[in-house]
Amino acid sequence: MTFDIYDFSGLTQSIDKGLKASMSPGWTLLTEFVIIGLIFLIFYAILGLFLVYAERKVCAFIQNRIGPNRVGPLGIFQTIADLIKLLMKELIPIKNADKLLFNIAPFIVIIASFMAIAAIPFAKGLHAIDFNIGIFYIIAVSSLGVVGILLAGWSSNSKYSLIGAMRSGAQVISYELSIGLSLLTIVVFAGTMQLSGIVESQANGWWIFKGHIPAVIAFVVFLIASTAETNRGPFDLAEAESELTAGFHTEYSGIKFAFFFLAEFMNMFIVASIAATVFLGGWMPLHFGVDNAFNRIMDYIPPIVWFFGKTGTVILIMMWFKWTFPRLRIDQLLTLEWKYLLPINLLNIVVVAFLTLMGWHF
Amino acid sequence: MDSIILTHQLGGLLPEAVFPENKQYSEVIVPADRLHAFCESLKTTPNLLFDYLISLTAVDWKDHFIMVYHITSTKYRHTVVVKTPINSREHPVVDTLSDIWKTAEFHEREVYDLFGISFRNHPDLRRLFLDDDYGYPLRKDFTDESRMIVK
Amino acid sequence: MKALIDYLKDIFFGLKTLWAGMRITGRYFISPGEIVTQKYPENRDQLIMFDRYKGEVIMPHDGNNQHRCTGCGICQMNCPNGSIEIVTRKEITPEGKEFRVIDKHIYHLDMCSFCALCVKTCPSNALAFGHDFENAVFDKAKLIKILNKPGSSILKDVK
Amino acid sequence: MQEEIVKNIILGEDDDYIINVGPQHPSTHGVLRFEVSLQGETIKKVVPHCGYIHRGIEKMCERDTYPQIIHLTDRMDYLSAHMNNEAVCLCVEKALEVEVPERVTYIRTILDELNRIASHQLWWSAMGMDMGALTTFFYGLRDREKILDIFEESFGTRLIQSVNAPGGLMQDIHTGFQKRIKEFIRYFRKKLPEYDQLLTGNVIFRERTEGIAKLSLEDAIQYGVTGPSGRASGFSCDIRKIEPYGTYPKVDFKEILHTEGDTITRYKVRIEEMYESMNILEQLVDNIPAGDYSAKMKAVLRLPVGEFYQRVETARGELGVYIVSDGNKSPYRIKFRAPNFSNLFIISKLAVGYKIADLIAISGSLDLVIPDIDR
Repeated sequence: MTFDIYDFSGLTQSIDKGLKASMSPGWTLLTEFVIIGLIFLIFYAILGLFLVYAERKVCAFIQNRIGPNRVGPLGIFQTIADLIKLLMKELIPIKNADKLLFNIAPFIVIIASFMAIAAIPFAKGLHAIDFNIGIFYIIAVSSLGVVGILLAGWSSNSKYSLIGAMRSGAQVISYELSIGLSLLTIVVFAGTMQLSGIVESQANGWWIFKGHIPAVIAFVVFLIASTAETNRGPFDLAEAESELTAGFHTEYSGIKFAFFFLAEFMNMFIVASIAATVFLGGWMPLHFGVDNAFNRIMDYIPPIVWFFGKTGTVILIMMWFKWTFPRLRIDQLLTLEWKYLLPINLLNIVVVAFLTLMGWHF
Repeated sequence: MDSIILTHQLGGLLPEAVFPENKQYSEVIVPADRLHAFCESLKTTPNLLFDYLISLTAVDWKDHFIMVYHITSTKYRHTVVVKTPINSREHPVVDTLSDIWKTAEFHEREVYDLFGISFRNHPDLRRLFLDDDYGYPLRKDFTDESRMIVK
Repeated sequence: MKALIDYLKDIFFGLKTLWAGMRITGRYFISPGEIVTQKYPENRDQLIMFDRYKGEVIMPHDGNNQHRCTGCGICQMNCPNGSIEIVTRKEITPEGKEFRVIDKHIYHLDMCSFCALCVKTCPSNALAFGHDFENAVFDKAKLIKILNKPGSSILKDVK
Repeated sequence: MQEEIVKNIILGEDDDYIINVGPQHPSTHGVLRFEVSLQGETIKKVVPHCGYIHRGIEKMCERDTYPQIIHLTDRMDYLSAHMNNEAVCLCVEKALEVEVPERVTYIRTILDELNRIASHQLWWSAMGMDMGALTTFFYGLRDREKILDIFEESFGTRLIQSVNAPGGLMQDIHTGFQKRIKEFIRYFRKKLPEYDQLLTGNVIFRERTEGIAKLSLEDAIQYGVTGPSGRASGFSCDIRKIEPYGTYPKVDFKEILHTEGDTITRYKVRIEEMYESMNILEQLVDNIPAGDYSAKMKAVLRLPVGEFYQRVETARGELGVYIVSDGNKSPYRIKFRAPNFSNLFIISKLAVGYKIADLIAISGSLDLVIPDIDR
């Protein structure tokens, strides 16, 4: 069992109590909203900058390069310099574009990823909202991003953008199914949709270990489908820079482009953290057996480190995918989903339901 | 195949053809009005089978043009150079060979672009590289003082 | 049944080929010794060009500021791009003989294609290739160089 | 009438969804424009438009002397620069009936094959990049760098060597030339299987290329598609075998011939050619005979009156040089039968009915170099 000092619920509750003592419940709620919003905004900016830097370093090492190395030691301030550049760039107005939709599309994309991040438990007691239908909420919210992409492609009044947007629409709608079904296998195992409940259910072992082969299959399917869901390579058909120059964001510039760019990385973080939470035990330390020295040592590592470590590993795997594989074609993309992932997934769920019914999992 | 036998066979196809001296390949000069029929028989005659048009170009000899075709057979590996003089300078026209060798379509477009020689029955005779109002640069009397450095 | 086995085989074969690719990129990822990037401005000192490197055309001068160019104009004639211009002047020897002396050997680096025809055809070996490769400038006029140094003269033994 | 024309210009012939791939596009490798009519994502028609970098090399050649022409041909197919140079040299030597020293033919053949490997490496890099695997670009260029170092050590330049002159070479090879080539072969024999594991075997790559855009033998001959693209369809068009030049008659090598003609076969032919080129290099590199690096030539070359044709196999196909001489020091007319020019137009036949992503893969597998098309 983890130590109580790593439990954030005491801290959050004391803040809540303190606020309630000094103001009315309505104001308390508003204040908490603002605090959480600010925390997430800062978290978002830092994480986005870090992920962009990490991606550039990872791809550089894979490609026998050094990567960014000029701004700051090891180039760690490179992304800040990029951000400043993007902020200062001209926002090019597009002739004959649908101005309103063109301007709100980046916000829809980024708000969708903002909403999804709210439900993720970073450590014990450290999450914005603990829905009892957490997984359902995340699946619902993360698919909102595609609306933004479709709007961006359609309103730019560019042929490349339109093709990119249509591709993205077909892709996200199909892969939504696989994501949902692969998460459902663990829901069946855990018997709850609450993300904190799923994490608690892995106290004696992560689902990928104790869920037999079906959990591993579900994990692999989730990895593939989530890579596709976030429009990352080898499924980056919506951008496909060798075919469509830049796909749906061809006509965007400056900070609006940065929103799309940031949303891509944040979506990657979100799906990776879901994978970590659902399959790899979230903030739960690695435990073997019942009670031994190894488990104690693992307990000393704070849960937040566990969480980010697992998420980072999944992100690394997704980057590894992107920098190794060629891109799929649109029909192959749909074939992969409808002919391979979906049948496997359905079969998998049946097996899992059977296993759970018989009580054969640990 | 020996070039003498080849010359003999080519002479059989077209009696009025002229066979000038050429050290490398067999050469044949064909009048422009017989070119298409001659080339068609080059491709279809069983022991000739000239099925691969290597190169097609024109040479501007100031008072007339000469079309030069390098044709080879992928089966027998013999090569022939077919030449056709075009005497008009204002309206040079010659039959297209694009229905015999497809690659001629694009080489002919290039010749049309650079020499201004038109090809009868060509399916898609447009300029290939240059603007429509540009001159015909590979003609010897072409000058463009702003863009050409003459040494 | 056979279709099912083929289906599963497809999946496993596909995953295997994907893993083969990932193994290669993964191996490079964890072996920083394979990195080939050179940090350019920092490694200026270690950057030694090959002897025959063609950076630009130069006219070697010796310690007495003397070169070998007679101003014959063969390099100018042979240059395919017209990147060499030679300006000569007449001088009179003490004996009263008129002879040609190079005034300016103008070299347009911006037009040069490094075909080496000038260096090769020069009858008095007055030209050579320099190793300087940092030729980027902000003003195109800086790429037009005068190869003979001011006040230089021709070596005595050059015909 | 005029309204109709204007309407056609704006909308295309009918209400096709037309996108322009190029002239500024990440995957055309130069300034080439494909006007693509789409139905959904499926291609209905492809019309290539070229001429964006037409420099009039043939016209320029008419005012230059023969040694100067050689350095203009570099700028056609810059990835097979040495083969282009050699073609002109061989043609001039044939016209003048000059016997070049044996050393020269050996060195030229070695440079040919090095150039071919370097060109195929760049093609492999770019092909992977077109298909979305960006990492291949860096691996290919990393290995190509070793060849460019060989060139730089001996001739001072990297991409275009500018080492040929009528009658021989401009300068002799460096003493380290052979050692470096052997080192390179040892290195590249280790790296080339990685190319296969990374891309050739990859299931996504195979799915995207197998059976796509089949080029039949008849079409290959009809359109004059030569080089690896033609040989993938079974068109035996290797000039090194048909009209051997240089040291090729003395070398034991096989012409890579396949019959499938789809995108992956065009890919495989080039991969196998890299192996074959290394075989040729291994046979030649230790046997370079001693001797002069150039034959004795006159200062001003004047070709005899007549016409001369020379065929050479570049990395992309058959290059023909046709010189018409009137006895002057410049050619009266010079024509380059550029391999890419003939290879380009097959794309409007191949790509029809496939997806837009396939168009990129097809044009990648044809390995087009745009300056060679426009000249």
